[in-house]
Amino acid sequence: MSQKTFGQALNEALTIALEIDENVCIAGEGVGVSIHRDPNMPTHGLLEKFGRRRVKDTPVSEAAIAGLAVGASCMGLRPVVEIMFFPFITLASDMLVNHAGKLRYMSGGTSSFPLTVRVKAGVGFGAGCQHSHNLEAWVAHSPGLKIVWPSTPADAKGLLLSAIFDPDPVIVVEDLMLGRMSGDVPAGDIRTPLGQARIVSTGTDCTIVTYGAALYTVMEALTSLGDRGISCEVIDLRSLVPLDKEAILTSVRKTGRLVVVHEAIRFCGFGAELAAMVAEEAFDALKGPVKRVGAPQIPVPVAPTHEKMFKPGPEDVVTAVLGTMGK
Amino acid sequence: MSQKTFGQALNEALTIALEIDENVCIAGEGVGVSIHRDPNMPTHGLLEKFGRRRVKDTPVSEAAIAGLAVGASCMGLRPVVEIMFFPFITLASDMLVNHAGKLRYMSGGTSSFPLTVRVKAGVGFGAGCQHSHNLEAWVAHSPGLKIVWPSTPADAKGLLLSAIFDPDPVIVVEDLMLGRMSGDVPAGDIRTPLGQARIVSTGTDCTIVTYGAALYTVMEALTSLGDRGISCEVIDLRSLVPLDKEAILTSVRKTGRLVVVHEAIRFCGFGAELAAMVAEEAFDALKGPVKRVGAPQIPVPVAPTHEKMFKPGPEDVVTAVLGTMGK
Amino acid sequence: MIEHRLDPDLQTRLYTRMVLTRTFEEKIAELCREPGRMPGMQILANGQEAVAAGMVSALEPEDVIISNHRSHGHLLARGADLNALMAEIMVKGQGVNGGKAGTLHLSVPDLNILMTSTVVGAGPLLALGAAFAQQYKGSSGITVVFFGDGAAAEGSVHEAMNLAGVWKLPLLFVCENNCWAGAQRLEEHCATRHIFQRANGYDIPGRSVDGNDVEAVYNLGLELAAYCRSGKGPAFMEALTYRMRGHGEQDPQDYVDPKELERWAAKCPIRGYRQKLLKEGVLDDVQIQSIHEDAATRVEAAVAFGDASPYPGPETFLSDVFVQPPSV
Amino acid sequence: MIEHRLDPDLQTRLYTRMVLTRTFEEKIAELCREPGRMPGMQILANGQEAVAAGMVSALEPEDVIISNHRSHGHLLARGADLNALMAEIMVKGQGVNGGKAGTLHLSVPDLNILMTSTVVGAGPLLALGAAFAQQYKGSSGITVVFFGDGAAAEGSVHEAMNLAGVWKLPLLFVCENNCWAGAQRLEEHCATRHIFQRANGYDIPGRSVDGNDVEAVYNLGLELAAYCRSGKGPAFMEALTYRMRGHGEQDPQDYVDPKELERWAAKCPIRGYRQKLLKEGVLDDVQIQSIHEDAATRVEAAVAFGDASPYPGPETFLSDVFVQPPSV
Ligand SMILES: Cc1ncc(C[n+]2csc(CCOP(=O)(O)OP(=O)(O)O)c2C)c(N)n1
Ligand SMILES: Cc1ncc(C[n+]2csc(CCOP(=O)(O)OP(=O)(O)O)c2C)c(N)n1
Ligand SMILES: [Mg+2]
Ligand SMILES: [Mg+2]
Repeated sequence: MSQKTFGQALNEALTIALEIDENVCIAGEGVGVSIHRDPNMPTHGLLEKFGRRRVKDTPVSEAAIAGLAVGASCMGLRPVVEIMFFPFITLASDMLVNHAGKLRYMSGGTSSFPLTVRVKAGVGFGAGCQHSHNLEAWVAHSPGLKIVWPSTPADAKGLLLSAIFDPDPVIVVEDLMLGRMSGDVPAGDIRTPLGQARIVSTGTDCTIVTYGAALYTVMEALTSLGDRGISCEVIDLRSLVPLDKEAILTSVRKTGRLVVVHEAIRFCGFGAELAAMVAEEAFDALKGPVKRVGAPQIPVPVAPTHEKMFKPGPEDVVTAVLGTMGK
Repeated sequence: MSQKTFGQALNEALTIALEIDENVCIAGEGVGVSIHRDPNMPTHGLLEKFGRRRVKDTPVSEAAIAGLAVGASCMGLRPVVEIMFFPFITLASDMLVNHAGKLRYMSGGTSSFPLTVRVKAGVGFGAGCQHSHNLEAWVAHSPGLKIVWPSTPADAKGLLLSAIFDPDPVIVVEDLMLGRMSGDVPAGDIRTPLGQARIVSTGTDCTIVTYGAALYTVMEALTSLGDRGISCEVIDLRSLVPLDKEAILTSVRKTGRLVVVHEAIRFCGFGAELAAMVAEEAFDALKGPVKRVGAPQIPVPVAPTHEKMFKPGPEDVVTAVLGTMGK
Repeated sequence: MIEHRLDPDLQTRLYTRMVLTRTFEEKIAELCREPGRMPGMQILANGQEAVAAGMVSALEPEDVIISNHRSHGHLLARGADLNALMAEIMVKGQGVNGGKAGTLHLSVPDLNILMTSTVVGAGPLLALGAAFAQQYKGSSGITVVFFGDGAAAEGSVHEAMNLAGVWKLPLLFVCENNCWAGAQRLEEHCATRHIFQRANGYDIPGRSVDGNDVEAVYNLGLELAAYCRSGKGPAFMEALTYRMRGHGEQDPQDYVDPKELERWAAKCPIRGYRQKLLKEGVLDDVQIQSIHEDAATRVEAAVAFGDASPYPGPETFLSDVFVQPPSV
Repeated sequence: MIEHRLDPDLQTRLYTRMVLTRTFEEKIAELCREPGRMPGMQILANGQEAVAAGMVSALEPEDVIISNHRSHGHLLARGADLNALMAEIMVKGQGVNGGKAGTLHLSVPDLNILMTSTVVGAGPLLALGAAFAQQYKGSSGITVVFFGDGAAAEGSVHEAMNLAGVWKLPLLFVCENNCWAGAQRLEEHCATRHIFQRANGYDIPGRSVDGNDVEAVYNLGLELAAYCRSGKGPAFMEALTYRMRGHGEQDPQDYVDPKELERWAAKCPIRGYRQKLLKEGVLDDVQIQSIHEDAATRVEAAVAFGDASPYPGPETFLSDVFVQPPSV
């Protein structure tokens, strides 16, 4: 166990995967030679260590990068490709949604696609809406694709390793706003199972479900909620598909309340699924309205003032929790 | 007022738009010369009537078709372009999501994009998941885009005309399974306002919100529900963005129950937003769980047997309504 | 191009494959005319048999094929099981993909017919990955991808050519230029008359061939496959041919000049080759007749097999989405 | 190419525009070194000033420009207001787009700088629509789109060339080949050394030019713009130049051979042109100095203007998504 940043943890996962399985290869724009010589880059040093055969810099061709992964995985490789920023996933979406996610079903189960797509997400680095647009809800609505979103360096490593060795296509979201955060990371080939949420803190009055950087916004809110004598159970999903429904339902059946928090746009966001699922399957347990905290239905703005308004803050979480209590 | 099919109604809308505004032009694969010489095709006869300058057959290039619309609309035209089937919208999604939907915001309001995208949706014509994949939830989660989904020939005409003359980008979904259905269509330049739902039938026990072909599945279920003495209020959304929240909330406040029905995959589908919204904003009025009827999280299958299982049927609606009543 | 005389056995095989494809597809066309008989959209390649038979016959077993919506000929030339193929086209449970692919998405991984996509232009991207895997593994196989003149307008084809060109992948692009993309003729959707020349812009040798001459396709296919196999990188073949039956079986082709159809009917790849083989004495009338009869018998049997197979049942409805379905 | 002697006023203008761009961008680079001073990613075009100044100066006011992430030179050559431009780059409320574009998405529709996208390769598709609108309206304007050598790998560029080629749109593609796409050198991301030759595959004349020679760019720009304007269809210019400061201001360029940088520094488009103009007697040292001083003064004023402008306030946060916001 040692302290690592998010980037270092991801780097460790990639290194281990490349070491233990000859079928693992890495491709993407700048995954080998990068404009950032930064040990916090998940792909830092991989080219030097594993060479040009296994670490492939690509042209600026997102559709080709995704196609490469689909075709190569169907031939038995375990490609790990990078789509630089979440909004660029649009350019790869035919390959991912109509091919990676569907071809196995249509093959009648004879083909499989053990590929991993790493993609950077997050709001708050001032590049605006063509670089920032959290689209996890799109992926989750696409059958045949799995998606995980780690919020700690340990899970970053564990989920990425699980994704790479999963027999199905998995999208691994890397939250840019967590890149330099550090935490304890166990050594070796550790795997965080897909589909298992993590209870970050236990509580009795309200369940808060979140993932990614939003977890830390929630944690900030806990103090102020605690001051008011409100005890919250915080669930970090880690994996959106497959979804750990049981963890959520069990908690809500206990607390009777649910707040969902993410940085994506609220309207039709992933939180809508969580809220709807609970309103359907744990209705009887609910003591108050289900509240969703997320961004307004506008593009991610560029100005620091606007970015701050766009991103849910701890006060929004507090308001939502109070809202579930009719306060 | 005369009886028209869906296709004829859409054709009438396109004809009127081309007649009254020189800035309206049509583009897409086969919108001029088509492999179907069928008066039920929305674009039937337009090339003959308006000529090659205004009715443009394009190469098989979805990104270019969408880019054409974005660029031309920014120059003051009102392009109406067609993306043949919903799954192909992936190929146009960078242009639609990252450009049509965002460039106005980033211009600080100096640019606008009065474009319309027509896209065919629907499940049940046996072509499988690369031709059938209802992605309205994707569009709804993309800021700056509006989306409508008519369920009657009159609304098909009225919504398409409103979309074409709306100053913003609008996606108009044409439900393939309704193509040959006919109904009364008023003559002339009629406009169905965006953002106004239609109460199809009033009732007291449960609100059913739906859109597109699913409306008819709901209507089929009404008889059987009526036989059981259950009175349902059916709302046809017509417009998903902007959403007529008030119509839904008012109805649920009256009936105390909500069932959402669509043909898209349930998980992270548009119905999740509706259910979540009601669980948040009309919680106190709810007498039972909110139920969602939709497809399972798998690709649209090809076999007739499987297609039938995939598509929600009247019995699913009945079960859901009973479910809201704890039955 | 190598213009050597082909072995008579091979010539017979080429002819037989074309006849089988034609017979198979004419049967499908016939079934389509029975209302409600064939589900989905049926898209046939009548007139293009020489491209499929010629190109696929030039491949080695380890070579991978990626196909598109007009795939029957590619599959049949590769030796796919007729019964299971017809059953799949009828979307039956005993089809090659258990009734989950239908006519548009047929794949037979055992024969290295790896994937078929009906998203126009997707094939070349899928092929990129397959060819990359071959290169990565040091396999002697190459990947061949079939796509249309219409597909050549998709950005995907360009991305595939560029990346294959940079990485020198063993990828053979085969563009079946059948003069039409849906109801749009070549001049309306393509800014060049010579699609193969675009390959030069990616440091890829581009060649064109008479796609109705099965031996010409075979010879060029052999040559270009050898080029790819030798590690020199990708190659590009444009096969000039014609789509005789319209885009799909619902297409009345009323936008096509009947004279154009007549002109191409006169260039029928099967009749032309038959005359050549008769003239060269490779086959005689009796042998020809038996090839046609054989094909008819096998196709009839396949239809009977398909008819006898039930539609897939509820047990496979939810399966095969994931290898490892969510445990939670 | 027309090789006539340019008018001295024009020569002065070309020089002045390059100097203004260089001064403006060096100031931004300087501000970037003050921690926390410049929000977002700053991407500069030092070394590429001749392409922007030469090409944009060859345009008419009705011509439309579509730009990319390396846009400052295009905007300045077009005469965008320095103060409002700098304020926008600082993401301030008095910026050209009210602080909602930032440095990466600048647009000034009043000057027909219609749109700027930072999605690599998007520009050519947007340009397709603009050029179509010009053709549709019978305007005499043309559309010019700037994109990089890296962008040339995106499928979008191919789709744009094909459609522009089929419809003969008045669209001038300008590929600024600055030898790099991020940290990937041309050979690593592009399967050809001569991107302009791809244009032939779309029936589009493709030409290459020394992108560090402002007069050469101007002359070829004029010639190709005239071609597009005449209704003959699209044209393609590849301008060979070099990105002197790395991909963005956070890029230490440690992957670049310092000798390569030196070689290109010696080809500085501004110094080279200054020597020419001095030699030709178009400008003397005093005039040169005053041009540089003027630029410095204007840039300082712009920074002061930007500094004085507040960040956009809450009132514009939700606005401008729709022209007609939902009434419900
Ligand atoms: C991305 C996409 N766009 C549109 C279609 C609809 N479509 C199916 S086949 C076809 C024409 C393709 O023409 P071509 O590539 O020449 O192949 P051909 O049908 O002539 O064999 C079109 C437009 C599709 N399947 N996929
Ligand atoms: C679709 C997309 N992919 C990746 C990026 C990240 N990116 C920004 S600029 C750039 C390199 C572009 O190279 P080139 O087109 O040559 O332009 P240059 O930066 O050299 O001016 C990349 C990869 C992006 N902005 N958009
Ligand atoms: Mg074709
Ligand atoms: Mg470059």
